[in-house]
Amino acid sequence: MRIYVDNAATTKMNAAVAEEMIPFMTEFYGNPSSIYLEGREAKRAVEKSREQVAKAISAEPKEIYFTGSGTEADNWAVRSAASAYSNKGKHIITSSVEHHAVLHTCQDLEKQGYEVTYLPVDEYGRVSVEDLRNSIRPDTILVSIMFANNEIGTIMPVKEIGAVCRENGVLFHTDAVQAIGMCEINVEELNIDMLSLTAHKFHGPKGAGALYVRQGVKLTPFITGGAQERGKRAATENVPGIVGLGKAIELAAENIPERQKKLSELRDYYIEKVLNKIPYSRLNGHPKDRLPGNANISFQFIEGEGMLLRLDMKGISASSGSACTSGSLDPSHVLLAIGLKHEEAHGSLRVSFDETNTKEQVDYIVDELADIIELLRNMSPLYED
Amino acid sequence: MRIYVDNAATTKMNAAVAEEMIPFMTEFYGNPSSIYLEGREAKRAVEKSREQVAKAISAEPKEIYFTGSGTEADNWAVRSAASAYSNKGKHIITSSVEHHAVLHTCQDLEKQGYEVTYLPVDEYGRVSVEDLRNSIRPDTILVSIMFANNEIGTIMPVKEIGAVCRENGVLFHTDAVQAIGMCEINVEELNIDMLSLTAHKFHGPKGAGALYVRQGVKLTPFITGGAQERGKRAATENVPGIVGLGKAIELAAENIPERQKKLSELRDYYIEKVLNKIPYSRLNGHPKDRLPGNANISFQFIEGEGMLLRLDMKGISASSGSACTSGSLDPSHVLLAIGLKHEEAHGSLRVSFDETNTKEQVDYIVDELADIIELLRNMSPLYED
Amino acid sequence: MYSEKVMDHFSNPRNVGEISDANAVGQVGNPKCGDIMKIYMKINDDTKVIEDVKFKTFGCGAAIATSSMATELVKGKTIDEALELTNQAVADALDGLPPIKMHCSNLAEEAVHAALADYYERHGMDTSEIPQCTGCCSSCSIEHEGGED
Amino acid sequence: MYSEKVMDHFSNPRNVGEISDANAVGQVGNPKCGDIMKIYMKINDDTKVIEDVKFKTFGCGAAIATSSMATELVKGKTIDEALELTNQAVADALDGLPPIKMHCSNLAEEAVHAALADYYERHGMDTSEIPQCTGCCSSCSIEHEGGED
Ligand SMILES: Cc1ncc(COP(=O)(O)O)c(C=O)c1O
Ligand SMILES: Cc1ncc(COP(=O)(O)O)c(C=O)c1O
Ligand code: FES
Ligand code: FES
Repeated sequence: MRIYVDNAATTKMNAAVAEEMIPFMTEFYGNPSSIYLEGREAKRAVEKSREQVAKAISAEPKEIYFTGSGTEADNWAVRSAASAYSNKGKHIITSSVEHHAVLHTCQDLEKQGYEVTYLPVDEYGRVSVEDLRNSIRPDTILVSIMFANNEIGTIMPVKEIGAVCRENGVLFHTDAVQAIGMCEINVEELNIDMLSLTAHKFHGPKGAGALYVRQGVKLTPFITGGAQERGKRAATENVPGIVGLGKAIELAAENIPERQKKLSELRDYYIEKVLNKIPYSRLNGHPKDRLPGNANISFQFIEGEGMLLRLDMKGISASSGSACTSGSLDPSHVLLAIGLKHEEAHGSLRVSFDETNTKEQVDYIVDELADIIELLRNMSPLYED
Repeated sequence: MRIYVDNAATTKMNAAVAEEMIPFMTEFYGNPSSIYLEGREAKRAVEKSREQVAKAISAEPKEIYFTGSGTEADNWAVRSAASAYSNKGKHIITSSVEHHAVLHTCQDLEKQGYEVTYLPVDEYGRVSVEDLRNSIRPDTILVSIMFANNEIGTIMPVKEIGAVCRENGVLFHTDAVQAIGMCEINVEELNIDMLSLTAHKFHGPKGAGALYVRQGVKLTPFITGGAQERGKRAATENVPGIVGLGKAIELAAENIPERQKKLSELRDYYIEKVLNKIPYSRLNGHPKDRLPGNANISFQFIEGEGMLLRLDMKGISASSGSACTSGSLDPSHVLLAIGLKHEEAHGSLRVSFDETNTKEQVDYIVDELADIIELLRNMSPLYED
Repeated sequence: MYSEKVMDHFSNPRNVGEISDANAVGQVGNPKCGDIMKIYMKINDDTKVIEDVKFKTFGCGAAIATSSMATELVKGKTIDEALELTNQAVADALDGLPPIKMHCSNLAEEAVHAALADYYERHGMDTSEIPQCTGCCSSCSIEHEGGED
Repeated sequence: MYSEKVMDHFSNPRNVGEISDANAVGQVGNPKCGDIMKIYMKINDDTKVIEDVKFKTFGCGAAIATSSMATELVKGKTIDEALELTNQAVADALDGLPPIKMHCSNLAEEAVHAALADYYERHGMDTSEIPQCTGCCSSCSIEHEGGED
């Protein structure tokens, strides 16, 4: 039996989602651009999903564009705003704790002559709305600030950010990849102009994302070719993926308050237990305003990969802010941004729950974790006991 | 019972492909970037697929990059070459019959200061290798010419094109979306530097494509973010899609000569029957050098959509070069490029077979088609009988 | 994508054909755009009632269905009534058209106008009050949905 | 991603700990990079044989496994033999390392060098022949595989 607590990385597909998708793989295989029966069936399925996605965030179906990933949605939003509004200016505001899908895209735009302000965050990982207000200039064309952080779970003051953007007539994009199904999202109330999401983070399929674009916002194509997605996103539609996305978001949006309650109880139980039991540990991210399923804790004197490997050997799947596992030698930019030292950032563990996790699992995780950290510390030249 | 003869638009997924994919949807859901068991399983599956794709085109696994579609692969190849080699020059050569995934991308680059030569084609839809040679300039950085045309099925002189490019030290990209499983492809022998493909055209899943990039060719990321695909294509991998792509291409590459033989017999049987039975009809594309499953025939005096709708009512799914069905009011740019008049281009029918189609189906199609064309001609102000 | 009414009029178009002794004939559209509609009318010179009407259309499913519906709508009407025919009315009578096909209904409206203009001309009447077809419906440049293989 | 040998040495690292009366101690790496290895040796001053060796490592699984393997490889060897230890030899002894982890084996090689340099210094010997660690393995800047959630 394995215990999977890395739901921020990806989630197990809901059986009901797979059930809706499979017929579109094996039976209804038409190309939605075709006018005959098979094509019309496929088209209908795509449009149904568009309605499901729209409903989940209180948008209109025509404001939803399907993509192949959350990353593509982020790239598209940022690059489209940059090119469509370059006549107004070339200044973009984002935060220092964004996902690389936004950060690296902004860095790319810097090379193309755009200017980017990376707002700092406080010790909990939140940008200051005052900072944002002060950073907006006449040539600011986009504010891209994530809804909730994937590493430390901190939820940004999205509503206030949206209001400041609206006041100043600046587009507001939010990467809501981690927030779908975890936070209530109403793009109207929150003044969101563009929003990215990806199905595999809420028990949907991999390879299916979406970008919400408020009607009236200029949108230039990112992937060019055929006239799919009203001429805005070319390529034969990934019909099964889109169908799965629709079903998954419908399920995710259904019972957010219950999910929040259940997951945050489990999370708080875990956090309290770890901080009590394991010395030299600290919680990263905001104690309250955080994703209900996310707990990110740093353990001094140890490096994360060894911890993950030993957890894995005990049947536990979790993630770390360690450089060694994330494909870069630098430790997490998010942990550094909230003020951790490099060596602290290297030894952190992110546990992210879904509704199938239990207290018994948490008990087991914490027991094993305590042993593993003890063992690694005894091996560490940084730890003097 | 329906008769599906639009395999150039998309194909029915092979049951064996679905069978390999489904476990990666329902059971093995890990993120390939994760180091624990679930992640390693996913990673292994992705790498297996990379080997399958490489083998099918005689490339190395490390030369394969997964994408979300053929369109993305085309965009990536063209845009990457343009930006990575812009210090050498800003001239690109392509053909007038490329898919919009290449054409619209080239047009986009023209707005960014690149110069594009659109090589004309002969009456069969082939570029002239002499034309190509004469068009290459010192500042030419890319030749992008499709392997086989999706509308009229004409196969380009790929080997000769590759040789000319190699001689002149110019990169050669080919959109092989229609050719996989239909033509033997060896990127070494054909001097191909980059090649695009998409799984749903050969009985694989929608939403999964790949780009082959010869080792040593500079590649800049198109979708930026995480370090997936060796830092070249960000986004959580569509593991089931990639698994399906691998299996599908393995099957597609297995028995190309038999498939060619079987499909071209059926195709020629259909073509002969139609041309004999229906007056004022002509074959579009090359009589011999064409995709084994593709038949594209124009019928004078009628417009294609009505024909498709009536075929659909008779249970037949096919495609047309008609504007009305392709999302643009202009008729197919390919049919115009081979010299058809607008009204001729409007009335053409593309039938594309796979191995499940039969002579009996062809007989039925031709009978129904003859009646339908008669009926539409009698309704047409252009037809004087 | 098409309503049942559209499919009905497409599959069984009413009034297809020509009228050999028509006294009003109009043709609009352009093979370049992929739509041509030719309409024949037999108008009673006294009552100005359109007693018979036939059409021939080269065009998509929507073009054929709107041709059929438009001829049904003007048959038995007076010229003045027929002049009030709008593309919206034709589309409504068909329970709507997909947005990208709305321009096809222009074809029918314009063909009716063209035939009536022909009748006016034959009778030396002033045709300026009849909106004229530009040869290709203005909506030809609208953006369309749907992809490409 | 790791070989069985790597996983074995990671799970059951040999020679973990400190030597209180070590006469050669080296530490390399840098918490910024996420790797620090400290190595203790007890070297026989007459025979120059490394009679005992222990390590402490802050680092990834590969860093721990290479530390363990490197100590195994130098134990019982003379200084001259130990100086010939290469990161490739350590990696080979572990049945290979993933390409992105090859640099971790530098850490072990450099730690051994650092300890031997310490021994040389304590004995007033010339350390210039011993390649020195730069404080952070040169491969720190190599490109890595793998994504991000
Ligand atoms: C020749 C050609 N290139 C590119 C594409 C684009 O592939 P996809 O729709 O999978 O993006 C297609 C088919 O759609 C095609 O036929
Ligand atoms: C906050 C955030 N943004 C964007 C992404 C990118 O999503 P995908 O990997 O589906 O492209 C992720 C996760 O990977 C994420 O957590
Ligand atoms: S007549 Fe061409 S779209 Fe209707
Ligand atoms: S010690 Fe960090 S990657 Fe090995």
